[in-house]
Amino acid sequence: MYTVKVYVTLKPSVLDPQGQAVKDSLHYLDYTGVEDVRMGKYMELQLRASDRGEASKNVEAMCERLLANPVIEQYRYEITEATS
Amino acid sequence: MYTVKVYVTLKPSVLDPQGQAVKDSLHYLDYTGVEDVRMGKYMELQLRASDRGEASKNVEAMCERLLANPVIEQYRYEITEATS
Amino acid sequence: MPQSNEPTPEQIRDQKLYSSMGVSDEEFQLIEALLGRLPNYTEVGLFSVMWSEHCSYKNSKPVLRRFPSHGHQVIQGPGEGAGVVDIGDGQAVVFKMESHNHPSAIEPYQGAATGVGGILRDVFSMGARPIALLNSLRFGPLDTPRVKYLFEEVVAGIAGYGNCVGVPTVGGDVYFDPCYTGNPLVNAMCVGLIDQKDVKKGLAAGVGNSVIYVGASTGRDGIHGATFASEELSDASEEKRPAVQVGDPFMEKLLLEACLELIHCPGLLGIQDMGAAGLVSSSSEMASKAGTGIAMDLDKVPQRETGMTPYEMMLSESQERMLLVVEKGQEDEILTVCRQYGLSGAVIGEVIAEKRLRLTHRGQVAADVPVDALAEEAPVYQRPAQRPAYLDAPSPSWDPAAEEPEQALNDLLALPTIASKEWVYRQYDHMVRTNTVVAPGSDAAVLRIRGTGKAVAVSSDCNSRYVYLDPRAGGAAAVAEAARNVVCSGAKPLAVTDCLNYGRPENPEVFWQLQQSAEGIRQACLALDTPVVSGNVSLYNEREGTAIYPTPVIGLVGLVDDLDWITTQTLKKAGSSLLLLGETRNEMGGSQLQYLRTGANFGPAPQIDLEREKALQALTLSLIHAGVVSAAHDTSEGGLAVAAAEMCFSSGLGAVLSLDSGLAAPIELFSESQSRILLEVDEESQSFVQQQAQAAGVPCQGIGRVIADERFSVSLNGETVIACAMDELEKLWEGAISCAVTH
Amino acid sequence: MKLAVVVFPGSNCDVDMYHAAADGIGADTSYVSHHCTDLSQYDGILLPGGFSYGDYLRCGAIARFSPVMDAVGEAIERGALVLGVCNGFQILLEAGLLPGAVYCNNSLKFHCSPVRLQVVNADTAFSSQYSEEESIVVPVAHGEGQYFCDADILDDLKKNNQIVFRYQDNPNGSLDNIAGIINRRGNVLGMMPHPERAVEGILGSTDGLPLFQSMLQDWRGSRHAAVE
Ligand SMILES: Nc1ncnc2c1ncn2[C@@H]1O[C@H](COP(=O)(O)OP(=O)(O)O)[C@@H](O)[C@H]1O
Ligand SMILES: [Mg+2]
Repeated sequence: MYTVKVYVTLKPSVLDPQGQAVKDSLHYLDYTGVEDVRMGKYMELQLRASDRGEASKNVEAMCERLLANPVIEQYRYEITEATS
Repeated sequence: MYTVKVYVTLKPSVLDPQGQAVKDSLHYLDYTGVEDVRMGKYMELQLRASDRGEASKNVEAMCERLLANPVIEQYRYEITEATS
Repeated sequence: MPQSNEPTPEQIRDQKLYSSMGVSDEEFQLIEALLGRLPNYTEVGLFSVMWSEHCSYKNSKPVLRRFPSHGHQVIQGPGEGAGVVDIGDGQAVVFKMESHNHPSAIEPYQGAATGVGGILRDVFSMGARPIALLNSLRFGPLDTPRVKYLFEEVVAGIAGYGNCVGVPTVGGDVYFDPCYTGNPLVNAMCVGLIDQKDVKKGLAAGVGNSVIYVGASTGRDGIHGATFASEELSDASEEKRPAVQVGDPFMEKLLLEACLELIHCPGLLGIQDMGAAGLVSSSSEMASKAGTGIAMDLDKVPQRETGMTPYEMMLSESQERMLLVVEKGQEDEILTVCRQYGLSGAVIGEVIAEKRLRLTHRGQVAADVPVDALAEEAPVYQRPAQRPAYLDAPSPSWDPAAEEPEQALNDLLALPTIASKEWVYRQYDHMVRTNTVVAPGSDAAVLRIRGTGKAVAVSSDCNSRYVYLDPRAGGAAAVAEAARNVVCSGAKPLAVTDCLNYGRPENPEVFWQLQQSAEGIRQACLALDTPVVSGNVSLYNEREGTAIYPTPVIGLVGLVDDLDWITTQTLKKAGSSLLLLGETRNEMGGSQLQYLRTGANFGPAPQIDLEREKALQALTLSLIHAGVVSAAHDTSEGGLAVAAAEMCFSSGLGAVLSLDSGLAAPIELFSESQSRILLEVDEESQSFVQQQAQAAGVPCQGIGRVIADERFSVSLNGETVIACAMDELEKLWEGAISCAVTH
Repeated sequence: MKLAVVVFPGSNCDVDMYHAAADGIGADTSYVSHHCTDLSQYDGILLPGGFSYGDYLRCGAIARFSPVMDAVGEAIERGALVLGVCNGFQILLEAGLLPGAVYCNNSLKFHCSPVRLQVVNADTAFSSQYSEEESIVVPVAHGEGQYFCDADILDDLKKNNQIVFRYQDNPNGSLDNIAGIINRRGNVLGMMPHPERAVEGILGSTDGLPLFQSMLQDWRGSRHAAVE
């Protein structure tokens, strides 16, 4: 069993109204040291796979097909063997 | 300058309809090895702070006050010094 | 003058770099002639978007010119952001429809969302408060994951944007047909309300006045969106993906409220949204219309990204931006209003006497071109037209008379095109602002106008199977159906907006479809006194060389003068009579049953006699005004039986129909003959209605009555052909779409 | 009765709330900006629906830091009635003025339609004009209305009769079918359904009107008590 952490973020030039709103709000709360906020998605998967290679192949495919929208998003992931 | 990565996830006791829907879709796409999916938010902040201690104090406060809702969510974060 | 890494004017010419921007050799020569020199990279960019079909209508202009656009009710016809139509008492409605097909095919959520954003800005930039949104959608059959994904995301995108801005989405239409599998259609319509004295135009008047930019800052998103919308889709479209913009409905809401306050500032002289082709089109069109020029300093343009070139800034289609022209000295007042709404604004230029668009960047001239050349002098093409060969192809054989009526009714009700669209409109906030008197689900949506005793009714329609088989009849039918829907809700049709969705105009058969269907629309608009006051053209709707069916979507707005006249399609009372106005003929070509059973669309489309249509609508309206109609519903896809069943749904009632006809039962029940309306009237009023119909020359027959039992039965010439339980029919009809999308 | 409708950036049911209060019960109603810091002249505060700050991050999370929210807190302290509907409810939850949280509907879709509610507690300042167990029809319109709280809070809510409305046909997966709750003191009500959309027959239902009438009634009663 593998634990997979997937991070999906907007491509750099894509508008991020959420991040902007959060930044404005943090400034309003006096956290003026915040220079930028980008919002993304975080997913934690429990994945059965015969080995790390297979796990990684599958995760890659899932990201391409479903978890990230390649038009506006990019993704990265980490795989760790679950201690069970 | 520090790069802060904040992960906000639903508490384990809270039902995660989004994670469930993603899991169902993955199964439908034949990734049947996926046993569980939990969805969360991922935020990347660029933060000016005099040192890591101050950065961490600020991030903690921002999470408590704004970035996560303690009734349903939990958070964790990582701080790295930005190479600029 | 050129940016360091941009090609030189000579390179652009010699390597024909302009062609990748969609500019033809002849067009490039024309640009060179208009300028009297070679254009630089930025300038070619300006021309390429302004001369795209999306902005210049270079292929469709000759067709559009023929639409009737005048009338006693018309205050502003085509040419401004949206059409303006008089509704009395010094008020007017402002409306327009626009396509966002190509962006939605690439990124359905954001494509659809920004489509809604754009049409809203078209309306509130005129100074009108948006009161309703509609959406007209076309997808392939819901049997592949890709189509389901597109459908779900488009609906979510429309919901996400409209709900957040707080404008109710009250109507629309959805059709599923294989011709849209690779090229879905997403057309959005907005209706606004305004006091006539407040109508604002996009004019850059008065030399020396300031040009002010308001709203979101400019990024590299959507560069070349207008050109992109004027090309056909292919897998290479994927490479143009950065062209997709992301919308910020929250910003739009702020911009909307700010603009509606700004229009009352005397210093505001002109306002236009930055839609397709962004800053180029808004600035050059405002100047061209006013007979002036504009000089802008691009360093002052609020920018979201660093290192943007003039080319990128001018062509960016970042959303939620407006361009204002403000009287010199009044800038602070205007900027203060913007700030109150949390918006940033900047003075980026001024109106100049010379009719030129002059751009400077980092102290250098980045572009200097005549505004009229950009906005007015795009070449206009008279494309060859040719009657399509498919019209003469042999038809599959099919005997509709052999169909089993009860099974056919069950199957038709479960067809996604006919089935309830509640799965769609439940995701739309259709009640916000508490004016929606008739919510989605009836023939037209009705919105009361607060503070008056009046209401407006709106509908959007187009059956493209008819248009494919007979563009002229199909075009006319689209107008007639929209008007009929509005009439059934108790309103008098006022005027039309349209969105003309077709394939490549260079294909003579496609151009013929465009020409012929536009002629049908023209005739129907003339007959029904509903001028075309605004619209939009979307060409190049093709995938791998196959064009969509010609789809001229019609949006129609009508006026209800007395709230008591508002009528819905749902049956009201057991014991009342059901009457059919109009005549049923053997017209199965293009019908839903035909497609359901053969998988093909062939034969003659239903014909339409516009004089009969007009008489039918006038009669229906006068009967509603006389107070004798408790429910009215036009027959459309699926014919008489489907329409009658729809009247029963959610009424808690049933119906017993008994018909006499020389037609075979399946034809009588499922033919899609035009110009028919079903009425529910009190038994006592039946003879009055029949007299009125006779006087009006409209065929009228009693076809049954409403019963308290939730049953639906039909007999023809004394023989029972359908006997169903209402709840079973309703279950099929209600669940079909949600069943199809959930795997 | 003087009522304030608070307008946050992105509020969009403010007009509806205004008309329900001004036309529905004839209250002296004003719009108040989120910048406002003094609400002392109002007998009741109405927090309308919409998408304050775009509902970015979480619904109501940013709005709750608006300057006006301190004044709302003060109004609650002095016993004024506060009604939060939809986004207004979300803001009250985020501000901790009511217990629990709402998040995405279990359908993951925005849901707009009339729903049937049961009046669970007809003995509050917001529900006295209903009868106990009465079934009413009021529209919902939200994408994130699934109510959640932990077991202790739920016990408390039940024990103290703080659940005022329940869904009869739960549209969003809310815990225990909770549609609206009130604070312990009884002067703050939050609910996802929109009573302000159900105050005119022409719009399909008048079942929301008694809620506003209850507020009026309560105000009359308290004024009467004050005079005595
Ligand atoms: N995309 C949509 N958005 C909102 N409402 C829709 C949409 N599609 C259909 N509807 C509504 O569903 C009802 C039935 O639509 P339709 O079958 O097109 O009716 P008709 O055949 O009478 O024109 C109408 O009230 C219509 O406004
Ligand atoms: Mg109809």
